[in-house]
Amino acid sequence: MNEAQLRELTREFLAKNDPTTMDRLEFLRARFDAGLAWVHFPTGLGGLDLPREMQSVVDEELAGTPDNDPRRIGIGLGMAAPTILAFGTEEQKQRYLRPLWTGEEVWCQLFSEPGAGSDLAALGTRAVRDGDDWLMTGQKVWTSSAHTARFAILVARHDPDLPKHAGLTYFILDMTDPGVDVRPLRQITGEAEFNEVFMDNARVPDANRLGAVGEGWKVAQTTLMNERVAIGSRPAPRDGGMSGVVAETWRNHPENHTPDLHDRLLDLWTQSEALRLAGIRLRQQLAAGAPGPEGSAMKLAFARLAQELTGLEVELLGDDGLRYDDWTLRRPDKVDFTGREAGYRYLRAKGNSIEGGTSEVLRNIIAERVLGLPAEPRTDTKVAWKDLPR
Amino acid sequence: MNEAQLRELTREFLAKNDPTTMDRLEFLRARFDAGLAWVHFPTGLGGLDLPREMQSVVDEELAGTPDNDPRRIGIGLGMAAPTILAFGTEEQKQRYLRPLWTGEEVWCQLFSEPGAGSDLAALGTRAVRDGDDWLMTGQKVWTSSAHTARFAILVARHDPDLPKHAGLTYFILDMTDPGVDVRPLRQITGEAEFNEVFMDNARVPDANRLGAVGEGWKVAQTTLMNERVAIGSRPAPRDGGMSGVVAETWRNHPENHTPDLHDRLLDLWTQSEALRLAGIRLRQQLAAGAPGPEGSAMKLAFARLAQELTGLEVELLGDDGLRYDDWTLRRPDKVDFTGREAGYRYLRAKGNSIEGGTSEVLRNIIAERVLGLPAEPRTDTKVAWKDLPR
Amino acid sequence: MNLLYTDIEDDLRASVKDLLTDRAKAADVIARTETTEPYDLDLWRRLTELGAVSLHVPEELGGQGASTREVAVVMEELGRSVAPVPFLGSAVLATTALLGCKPSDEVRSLLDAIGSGEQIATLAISLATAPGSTVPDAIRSDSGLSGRVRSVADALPADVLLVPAQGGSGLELYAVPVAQPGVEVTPVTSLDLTRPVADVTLDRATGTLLAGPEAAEPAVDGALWTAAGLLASEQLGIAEWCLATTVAYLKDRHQFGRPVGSFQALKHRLADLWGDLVLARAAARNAADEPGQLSASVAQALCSTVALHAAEECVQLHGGIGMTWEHPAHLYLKRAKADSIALGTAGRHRQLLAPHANIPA
Amino acid sequence: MNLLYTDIEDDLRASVKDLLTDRAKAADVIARTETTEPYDLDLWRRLTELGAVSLHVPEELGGQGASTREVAVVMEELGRSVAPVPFLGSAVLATTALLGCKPSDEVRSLLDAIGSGEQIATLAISLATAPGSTVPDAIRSDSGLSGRVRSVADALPADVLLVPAQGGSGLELYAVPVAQPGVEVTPVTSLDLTRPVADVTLDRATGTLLAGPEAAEPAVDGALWTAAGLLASEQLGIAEWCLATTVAYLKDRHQFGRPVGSFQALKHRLADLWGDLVLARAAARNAADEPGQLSASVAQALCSTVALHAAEECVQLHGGIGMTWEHPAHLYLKRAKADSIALGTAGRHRQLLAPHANIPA
Repeated sequence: MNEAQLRELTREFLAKNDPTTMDRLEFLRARFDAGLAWVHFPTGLGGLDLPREMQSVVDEELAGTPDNDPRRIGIGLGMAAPTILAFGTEEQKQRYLRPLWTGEEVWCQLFSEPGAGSDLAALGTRAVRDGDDWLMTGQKVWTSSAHTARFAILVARHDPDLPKHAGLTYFILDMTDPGVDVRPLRQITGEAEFNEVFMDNARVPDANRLGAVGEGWKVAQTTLMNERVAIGSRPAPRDGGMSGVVAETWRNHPENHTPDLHDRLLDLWTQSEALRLAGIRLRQQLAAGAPGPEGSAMKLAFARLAQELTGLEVELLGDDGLRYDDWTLRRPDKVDFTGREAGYRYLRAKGNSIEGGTSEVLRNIIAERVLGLPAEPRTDTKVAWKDLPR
Repeated sequence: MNEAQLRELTREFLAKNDPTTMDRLEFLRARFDAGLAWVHFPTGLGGLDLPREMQSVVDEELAGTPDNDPRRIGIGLGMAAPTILAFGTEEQKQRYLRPLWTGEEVWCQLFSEPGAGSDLAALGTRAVRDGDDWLMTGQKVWTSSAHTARFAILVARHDPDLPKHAGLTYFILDMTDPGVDVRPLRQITGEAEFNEVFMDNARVPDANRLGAVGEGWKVAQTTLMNERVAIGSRPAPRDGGMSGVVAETWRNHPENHTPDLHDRLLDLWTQSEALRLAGIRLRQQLAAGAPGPEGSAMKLAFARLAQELTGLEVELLGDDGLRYDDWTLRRPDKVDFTGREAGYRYLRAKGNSIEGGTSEVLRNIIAERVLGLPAEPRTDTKVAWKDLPR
Repeated sequence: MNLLYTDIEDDLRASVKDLLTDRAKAADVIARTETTEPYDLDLWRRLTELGAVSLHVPEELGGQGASTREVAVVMEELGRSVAPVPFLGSAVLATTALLGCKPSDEVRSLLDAIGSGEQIATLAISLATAPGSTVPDAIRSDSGLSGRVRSVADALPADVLLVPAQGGSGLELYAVPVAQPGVEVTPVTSLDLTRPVADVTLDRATGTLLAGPEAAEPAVDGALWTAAGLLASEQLGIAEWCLATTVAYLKDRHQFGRPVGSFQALKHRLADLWGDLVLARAAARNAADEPGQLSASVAQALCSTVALHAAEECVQLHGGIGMTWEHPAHLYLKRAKADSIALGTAGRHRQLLAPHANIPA
Repeated sequence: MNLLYTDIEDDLRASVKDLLTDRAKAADVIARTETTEPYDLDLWRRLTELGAVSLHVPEELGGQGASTREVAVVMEELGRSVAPVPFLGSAVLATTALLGCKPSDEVRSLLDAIGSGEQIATLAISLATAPGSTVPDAIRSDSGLSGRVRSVADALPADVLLVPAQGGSGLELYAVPVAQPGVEVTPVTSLDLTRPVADVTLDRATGTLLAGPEAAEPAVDGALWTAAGLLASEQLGIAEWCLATTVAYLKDRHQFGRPVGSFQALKHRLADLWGDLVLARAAARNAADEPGQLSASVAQALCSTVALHAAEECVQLHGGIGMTWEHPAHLYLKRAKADSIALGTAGRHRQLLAPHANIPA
């Protein structure tokens, strides 16, 4: 199918399904069934087996129609869906992808643990076989959407006697299971975007295993690769990001201008502009079918610039920089940098170099995979997980 | 002996030895023999067994008399002498220390090799026993004063089958031996402060061994510890260092002032002032008998500030910053930052973070010895030197 | 010049540290921040009992007859514990301003009351005010004291405000009791949870004149300079806590089968931070030993940046745990950030150094 | 907007790279710097044969009819090799200034001569001049051209100087042949060994008027802006060489029984450098694709800093060997440092960006 045919198909769909009269959910379900959800997915699973870039044709045609609120279900769309597609059984794909995409079922991700952050493969949540089921026991952390999620993608350890990477298996967990306890995890901003999730013999049917037993690390890599792609390729107009916000604050506070703040702000503005250009360049590479590793550099730079810009903003505010908008423990659906004030932005941005892979781990990855520098000597990959120092 | 007595003794010495009429060298020899060379050395070896701090009394009283040109013989004074004192036989001490101190015999240091820089213990210069002598073969590098030196302190490998640290022995090498070839090593500044030294069966009597066979690493540690102390405790008046030089350039070039250079210069000036205060504080600690590891921090900061200040100076000069004073291959006796122009200072300062221990190695040392952070896994300390990857 | 700590200072530090270790535990400090009593006035009372609140007040004025050196030691420890006590406002800003006034009966009795802990005072000026600038004249003294000052440190628990006010012939300084109808102290949700600021509104309030136009400006500006210099010691304490806590955590925390603190990239960052602290300590000690504009600006320009960098590294190197409310790292980050604005930013102090360094713009 | 490299550009790069790999080996480049012929005019001739010297000259003016995009690709490769050829002076500054003049016969024939390599030209203006400032008027045109310009890039091998001169009614631009009694080009010992500057002194020299007051200023300023934008590509090439060379060395060099490149602190620094290059490449390509003040200043502010940082890291991470004359790292350090001054420092370009960013002082 070429672009013109896809555009025609989309118009036909719209002619038959009038979003102004139809129930929102019905419209989304129909869109999925028509293969217009994510055109690069297989036919029958919301797609049409087309190249990913052609999605923009559909999006153009359907602009203004009800969407699935992608920021609310980002983890499902960005991480669970590609993993289910890659490793799921036919039954799993049929069961999960449609309500995932329509937003009827929210997903969360149970990977990180208090003792396994950067070193994800060290995780200790146990999966113990019990007849046709598995029983999960352990603690996960930094889980966004856990309190709204119906399902979770979960990596757990089925065999502590194997080396760390080999003893892992990947599951789909029903978050309504009585063995699952979700507690808000309060951050330095005062709010609780994230959760801790405690599992005490939470039950998962073996049918909800994703990939083979012992294949958990490989499956998780697919999930994480999709997370990195998702973060790295955000588009932005000039001054559409943090540099625009801080430049506006600058213009509103001439009384606090100093030569050093001016030069620093211009420097950060320049770097932000270059980051924006790098994003454009990366999307041009993707469009040309030549993706590169530049997304990692962009994530590093994004985190650094967000932190420096927001730090400068608080300093620039002087008197007002000593204030904060609200410390109340809130549970927001999504991060909102611009709906809050400078102090919040400053504190929240500290997370940018930790979430989705710390900047330190990212530098290791760049050094080894992009620059080809030798790995450090490893002592933890061959021994049984249970014998590792921790 | 207390301070007053030492002062009295010095005055008596001066009364008996009139530097205005006496031959310079005779005066220095007499001073050595009177124990007024380095009072913390033993009596009979130029000292009086006094605390090191009391040297200042002598220096005050003898101010203006001929000195031994300490910058020209710095390696002898700072490195060879304390090592000979600590590990030398009585004969060695009697033979070497007096002409070393008077400057009649210049010393150099043969440690670093092309393949063994930060990892000094990996050095490969071979010492092969030959009757009562040893034959040295190998290449040393970054040797200052090698072309003026009569003697060298030398670490060489007597047994390649032992692990790297265990196979080393420490020697005194006569630089006039026909097996020694000194070649200038030209630097990026154009000049050659340093040399490469090639040894081809250079002969060293076993009597010139310093410490036991296999004790070379331990002896070298003493040498290097003294090097670090020497570099870390230089005193300086405010603006006496690089910040003063660059501030003067700033004042002379108002036409090139920009807000960013102004703020950067003030920042570097402030840090330089803090470094100066840290030096005062460290000397106060030493005087109070409580030395600390702060000298390492000062060396790091000194190198960084010298590089940033000289970099700023060249930038500030604009038009003139595009010029250089002289690329001629010269062989200076000592480093002279102020006798040359900005471009030279900029290039020469690049060496500050390499010579005397790279900033990287210094950070390792601080992290492990000062902060007590765990060492990295080592793979090179137990195997025979000859089997190490290189 | 003595940049070391004397034995007396070591003893003082030990007493203060004992008290704080006991009474300002991190979990309690965090818990208190959201109560209606953000200041720990019981702890404050104990500090006054140690004599720690009137250290640089001469003995003839009822103080300990020590110097800013000893005050600085207390600031270090308070920085290290981020204990919620009104030391900066009462023992530093207000006390130093009073010491800059002619020692009238009013001044003497206020110094007594502050030192004994009977009264808490602060200087009614925005904490963001840099020394060396014109003292703001938000308050006017014609027909009672009226006006508004924003973001005043330690105003919340204050019994008395020292109010710089614009009178007919110049700046004046008044002591204004808070307990009167014309004074309103409005709590402000503050970035710094352990030293919240408040807004002060005066509406025909009454006060006692402490200094007239000839003395008020130097008294207030002098207090700001002294406070700026001493704040560097608080920043040093913050930075030291952040480094020590991070080092301890990284020795303990394992990832990839190794202590995280054995990874060289982190070791180098911590070594650099330790190096920054060596410079910061020298600068802070110098400001405490020889108070003055040069020493204060050098110390502020440096320590302000070092403390903030240390706190930011502390949060980052703790990984996720450093981002949580339950770990105390955020208290230090918030204090360090507020301190980087307080009494002049590093950039302002660099500009203030230009004439001293003979580096004109 | 296209920030990628086209196939045509890849082909062009391959030809230039082949030539440079063959004819500008590091040891030869170092050796040449101290000879009486610091420029490699044989290499220059071969570059002209490739058409690389008249890329952005329209076909109707005898050029290749390409754009600054292609010129930028050549600049990248010349940066990567620090080859001593007068490309910046002749193919960029002089050529662009000529393209800003009315295409008179003189202009056409000069463009022809430059593109063919028959003549080398440069713009007689200090290399440290930032665009957007008033063009310096060191030369006056009354009764012959007289005056002195310091630190002119690529003047040493030049046959013709394009001289901005102050005339009776404004700036004028002249073509001044070097081979005449009134022109003196004095070699200057230069920081940059592979693009030495020279001083130009005119004493009643004769020249051909290329542009009068209405066109000279925009022609000259336009050349400076274009050159500044393109210099970013040279800086990109420098930075890429420095990173690649350092990575290769650290993979090979062993210390402590391991490749030095396996030490995490160094890996992180190189990863950061690579990240800087991702941004620098985007900025440099943008300046080549859409030449203009905004794109040039963004590219200069960024690439200038990145190239210098890359060169400094290259020297440092090579340890002692990087400090030697025989290793080529110093050539890149010197070029990067000179480039950081050339055509406006990063700080100047940030100031120039203020109105574009709407960030007033």
